[in-house]
Amino acid sequence: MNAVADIAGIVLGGLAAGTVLFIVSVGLSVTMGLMGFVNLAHGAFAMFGGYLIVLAMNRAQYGFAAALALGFFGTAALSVVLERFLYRRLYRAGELDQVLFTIGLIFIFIAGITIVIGPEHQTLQLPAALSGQLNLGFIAYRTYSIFLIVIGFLIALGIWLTFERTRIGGQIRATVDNRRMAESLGIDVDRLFTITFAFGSGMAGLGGGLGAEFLGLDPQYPLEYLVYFLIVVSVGGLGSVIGVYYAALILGVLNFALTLYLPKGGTIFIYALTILMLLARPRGLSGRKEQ
Amino acid sequence: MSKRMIAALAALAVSGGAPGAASAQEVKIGLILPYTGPGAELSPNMDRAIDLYQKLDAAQIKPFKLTIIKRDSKAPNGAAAKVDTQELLTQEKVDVIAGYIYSPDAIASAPVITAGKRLAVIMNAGTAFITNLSPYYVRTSFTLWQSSYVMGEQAAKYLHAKTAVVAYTDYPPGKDALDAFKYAFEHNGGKVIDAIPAGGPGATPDFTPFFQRAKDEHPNVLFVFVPAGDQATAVVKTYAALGMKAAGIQLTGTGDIVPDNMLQGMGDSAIGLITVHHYNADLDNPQNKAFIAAWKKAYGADATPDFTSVGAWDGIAAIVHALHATKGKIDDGAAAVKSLEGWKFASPQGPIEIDPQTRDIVMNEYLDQVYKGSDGKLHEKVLATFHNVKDQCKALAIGPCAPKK
Amino acid sequence: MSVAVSRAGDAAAPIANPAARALMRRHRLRWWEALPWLAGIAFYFAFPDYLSFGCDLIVTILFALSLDLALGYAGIITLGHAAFFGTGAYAVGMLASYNVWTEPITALLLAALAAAVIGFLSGLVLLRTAGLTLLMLTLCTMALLEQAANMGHAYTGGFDGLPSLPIAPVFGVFEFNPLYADTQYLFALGVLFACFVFVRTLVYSPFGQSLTGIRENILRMHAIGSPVRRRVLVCYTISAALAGIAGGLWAQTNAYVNLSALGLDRAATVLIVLILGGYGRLYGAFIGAVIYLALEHFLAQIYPTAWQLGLGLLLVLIALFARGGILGLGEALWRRYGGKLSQRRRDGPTAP
Amino acid sequence: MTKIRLETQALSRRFGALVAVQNIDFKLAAGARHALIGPNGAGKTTFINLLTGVLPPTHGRVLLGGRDITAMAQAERVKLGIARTFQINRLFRGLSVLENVCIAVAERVGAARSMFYPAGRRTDVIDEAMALLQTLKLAEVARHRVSELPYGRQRLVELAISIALSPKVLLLDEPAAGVPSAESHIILDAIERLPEDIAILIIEHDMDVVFRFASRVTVMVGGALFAEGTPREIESNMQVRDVYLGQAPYRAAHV
Repeated sequence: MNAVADIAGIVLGGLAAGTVLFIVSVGLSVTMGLMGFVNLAHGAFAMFGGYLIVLAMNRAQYGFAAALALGFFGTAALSVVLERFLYRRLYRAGELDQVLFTIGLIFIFIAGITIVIGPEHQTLQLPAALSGQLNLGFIAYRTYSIFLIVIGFLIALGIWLTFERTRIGGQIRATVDNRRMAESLGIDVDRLFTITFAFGSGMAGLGGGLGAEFLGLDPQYPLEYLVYFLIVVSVGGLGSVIGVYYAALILGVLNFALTLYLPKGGTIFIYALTILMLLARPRGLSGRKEQ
Repeated sequence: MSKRMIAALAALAVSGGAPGAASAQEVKIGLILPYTGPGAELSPNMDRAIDLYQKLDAAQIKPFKLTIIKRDSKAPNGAAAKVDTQELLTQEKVDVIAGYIYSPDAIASAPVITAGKRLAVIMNAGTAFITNLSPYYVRTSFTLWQSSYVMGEQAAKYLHAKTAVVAYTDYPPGKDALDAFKYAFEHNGGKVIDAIPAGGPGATPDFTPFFQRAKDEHPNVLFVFVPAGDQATAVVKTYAALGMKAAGIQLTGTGDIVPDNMLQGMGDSAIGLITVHHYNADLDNPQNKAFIAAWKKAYGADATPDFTSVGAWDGIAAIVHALHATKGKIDDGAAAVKSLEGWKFASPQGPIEIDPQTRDIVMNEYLDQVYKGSDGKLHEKVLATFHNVKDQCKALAIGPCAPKK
Repeated sequence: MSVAVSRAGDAAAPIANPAARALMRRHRLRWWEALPWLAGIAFYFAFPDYLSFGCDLIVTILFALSLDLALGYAGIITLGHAAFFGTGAYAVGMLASYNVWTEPITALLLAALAAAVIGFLSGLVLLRTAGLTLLMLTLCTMALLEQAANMGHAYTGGFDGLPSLPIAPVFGVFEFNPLYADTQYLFALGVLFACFVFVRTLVYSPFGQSLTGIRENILRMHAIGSPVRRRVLVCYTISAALAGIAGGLWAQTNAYVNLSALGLDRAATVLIVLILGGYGRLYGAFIGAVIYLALEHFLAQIYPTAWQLGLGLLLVLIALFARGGILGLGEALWRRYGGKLSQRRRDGPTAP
Repeated sequence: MTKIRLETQALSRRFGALVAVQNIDFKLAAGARHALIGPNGAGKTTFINLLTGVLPPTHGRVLLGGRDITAMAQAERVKLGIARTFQINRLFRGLSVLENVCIAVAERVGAARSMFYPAGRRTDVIDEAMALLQTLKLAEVARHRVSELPYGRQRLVELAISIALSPKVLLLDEPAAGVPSAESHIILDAIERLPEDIAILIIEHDMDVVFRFASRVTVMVGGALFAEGTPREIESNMQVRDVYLGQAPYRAAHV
């Protein structure tokens, strides 16, 4: 096997794995950075979106794109309801109360999905155009991985432009930096949070569907992958979109390479890498201030 | 002191209820399955099999009446299963214990079963040495050594493979599968060139790096074991997406990578896979035909039983046999176990027998291939049948199955 | 020497002040503190069929108590406390499984020692951080240990664990009973009592007071010259040792040990138990463990497939309506309804 | 009388490109009542942080009673007698006033290490804390949670904690900041009644307070020492007026 193809395989595989984590986690980073809200139930939104997408395709014969849109907006809508009626009450509470609340929410989601849909695993049926392999010239690679990498890049770019170029993005950045200051400048932080929370949850829902090909989808989803989402957010830095993007991609590629060459190490690498990165940069790659 | 009193009370209660009651004698079966947690998706298929048996073979059960008391073994770590076992025995005073999907559940409960002196039928847990842990354990499911050993043998003999890469979930069944495959394959002239631990039994890992590594090593076959469930689909999809078939690598495994109830969801990627297992829903025997027909009638045309269902079906059949053999005194665990030693049964999976020495199941293994039928659905056809396969781990006294010094 | 005293010419009798009196009396035993132990003994006689569950309950209380020391008193938010529970469990389990050491009491001390070593070493590195970073570092450290235990399956039994551990009789006399778990229960209750007395003493000591100070305002503790880092490390090590005892006790009462001793499930559950009961309150561990485990256990018997819904609702409701967990809710209610009267009586007319 | 308690030599601190404190030579005499003034961002708080060991200096030395303490940790400096208050309250908000002070006293007398007997038995600690509260007229709220007190009283607790350390050098960072003027006098009264042998350095914006309290004033601007003298000298110094006293609107908003 030639070296170029080897390296390309590693990079593409790692980027695809990292992209999935990025799409699901980016919302968590922003909401935690913005309000300091420890939303462990973020994965539950991803699961909810994933179920919407997969069920829409399998049972209601939606197309892939339409199902993705449904997943995004459906999850965002649900999150707005929960945010207005429940999350809102806990903004000023301690982080441990938030932990209790969001873990309880995870249980409710797990039980709800198990009761309504059933405990079994759901399978995503990719459209024919996205399955199989794509020839890139120097290497033929899994089409869906390349599709994911491109989508992830577009999303990261889109969010970054929103943050840097728009009014609302500026407000978000100001609030992440210093909430009290932002409030005194007349920014409606509550409204801002509802919007970002909805958007972040919608992204999670989208990620739940897009990532189902790799992560699978069953009622245990919010607990199974919680650690990975938290790792990406903490290594990336709270409230930093670009940080989370880099963290997801770096961890994805490094973990992929190490697993490929040293499979006996199992999951050790991801944890060891996280510990090393956090000891070196306790506030994350491009972390703004904590809390 | 209080211990003795309780034991006496328990004995009184049991003996008082047992013999020659005029109406149907009630037999309490404590059923321990994970109804929540990672194993939750496996339980319904076993529950359904147990319900179906009682409906279909009601005549067999008479004059007894089975009362099933269900308990949730929760996360697959043995903790809840052990407490469940203890309370079913002491509080509910059940006559028989059944269930156990995950091996740690059966392992943790072993001392309780031994002390409780009741028959316990393992309906799924597959770690080979479990039956050594308590003289009251009887297993109607399988061990990984049974299927993987045959697969290793046939990879060399039937597929004429010279080299193999093994990818396995990094927990005891996975290691059993690896050991069995490797032992049989290498004793038949093959060579396992790499063994890749591919993640744990919980979260589905990204199989791409593992399969990428396997692909780069160009083996004749890739042998995979993952727990039946969410991971199976990811295995088959990743195999297809990486173009490994085109690269001349045959995917093989135990039947766990093509569970019957998930087969249709895998799509065309699954076509051509070769596996060894003791059951598939397409098996051509009268018991299975009746079983499938009844299943689809009861649970819908799209519903399919799988090997876990058959393990539960056979387990209940074993309990009913022990009931008759002991004339209702199934709560005498030693007698119940004795009555099952050498027991033969025509199961939907073909003829089975309980090995009198090990109390483990002896059964047929089938070399299967997935194909697309004329109905547009995926099916499995049997390429070869291997009769009366014993658990090779105990037969060869290897590793953890070797008698402890 | 003391500025204040030298100037306090008019300090007639500071002891007479109710605040001082309250502080001096705070560590004294109150009548209701006997209740948990009476309940524990009553449980033994009333529910002989549930003693296995009772053992799990006691182990969880002890584990939550150890976490309370770190989280509730020193303010160390960790999601990796099962690392120490698991260390203790594996210490006891491996010693017993290979027939090296089966005497239960000394084995627990060894478990405490092993866990303390891991706690001290990891604390030395990790406790410099705070917040989400600390949370993730403790979690990842635990995951590393878990993976190490999995990779060393030849010795640890991996996922399946080490089965049927031989445990010697307590005091050489009382055999563990695998079916009714009565000996185990009393043994566990005794261990819990000893550990509780230790923790209670610690919490009301000047050391415990300074830990509270660290939780309340770490910068201020630095500014009054407290060796904060050392104190937190000492506390973390003690907490780890107690968690190790809880883990060892778990291995002994269950006669097996497996990977679940080290997992995120266990670490998260104990955190929830403690928050639910009320952290930093000593008895929060008791209340939380009893409510959580009893609900989980009995709800699961009635609704094997749907009990998580009930548990989830409870957690959400407590989080929404009871700051400081169930004990916090109790305190708030007491202050509102029951407490006014008795407080007025104690304080006399000076209280505004 | 002219004995020097605290001294800095060429003390500097940078944050990246920003020089927050620049080459400061400063002396605080025993029993001094010294005010440190300067516009916002002049580096006053950073200077205090360097004196107490919160931050290490990038250059220069700190001497306490002639002894070089530059390399010492904050805790060791406290043991040698440097105490401070913060510009923003740093209190144990969930604890009672008495406990707040007790924790400080226990730390000073070395009781805080003890694990195996109840804090309530250290009546010496409680007595001392209680006596201190009486001198500061906080005894009647000793039982109250700090978070329940009005802000002015909270500032007083902040002061009480630092006094409980029986310091030789006391650094007060805007002790009356944020306190309504109706209440600020209780704090100033308390400061005035402190033992005479303590050397006090007070950061203050309110010139009335400075005049009432300080016998010497140092002006800091842009991280460097700008002027030093008696309050009267400083007041009549035209340059000081330009750079600092000219910022009247800021003062008004702040005080």
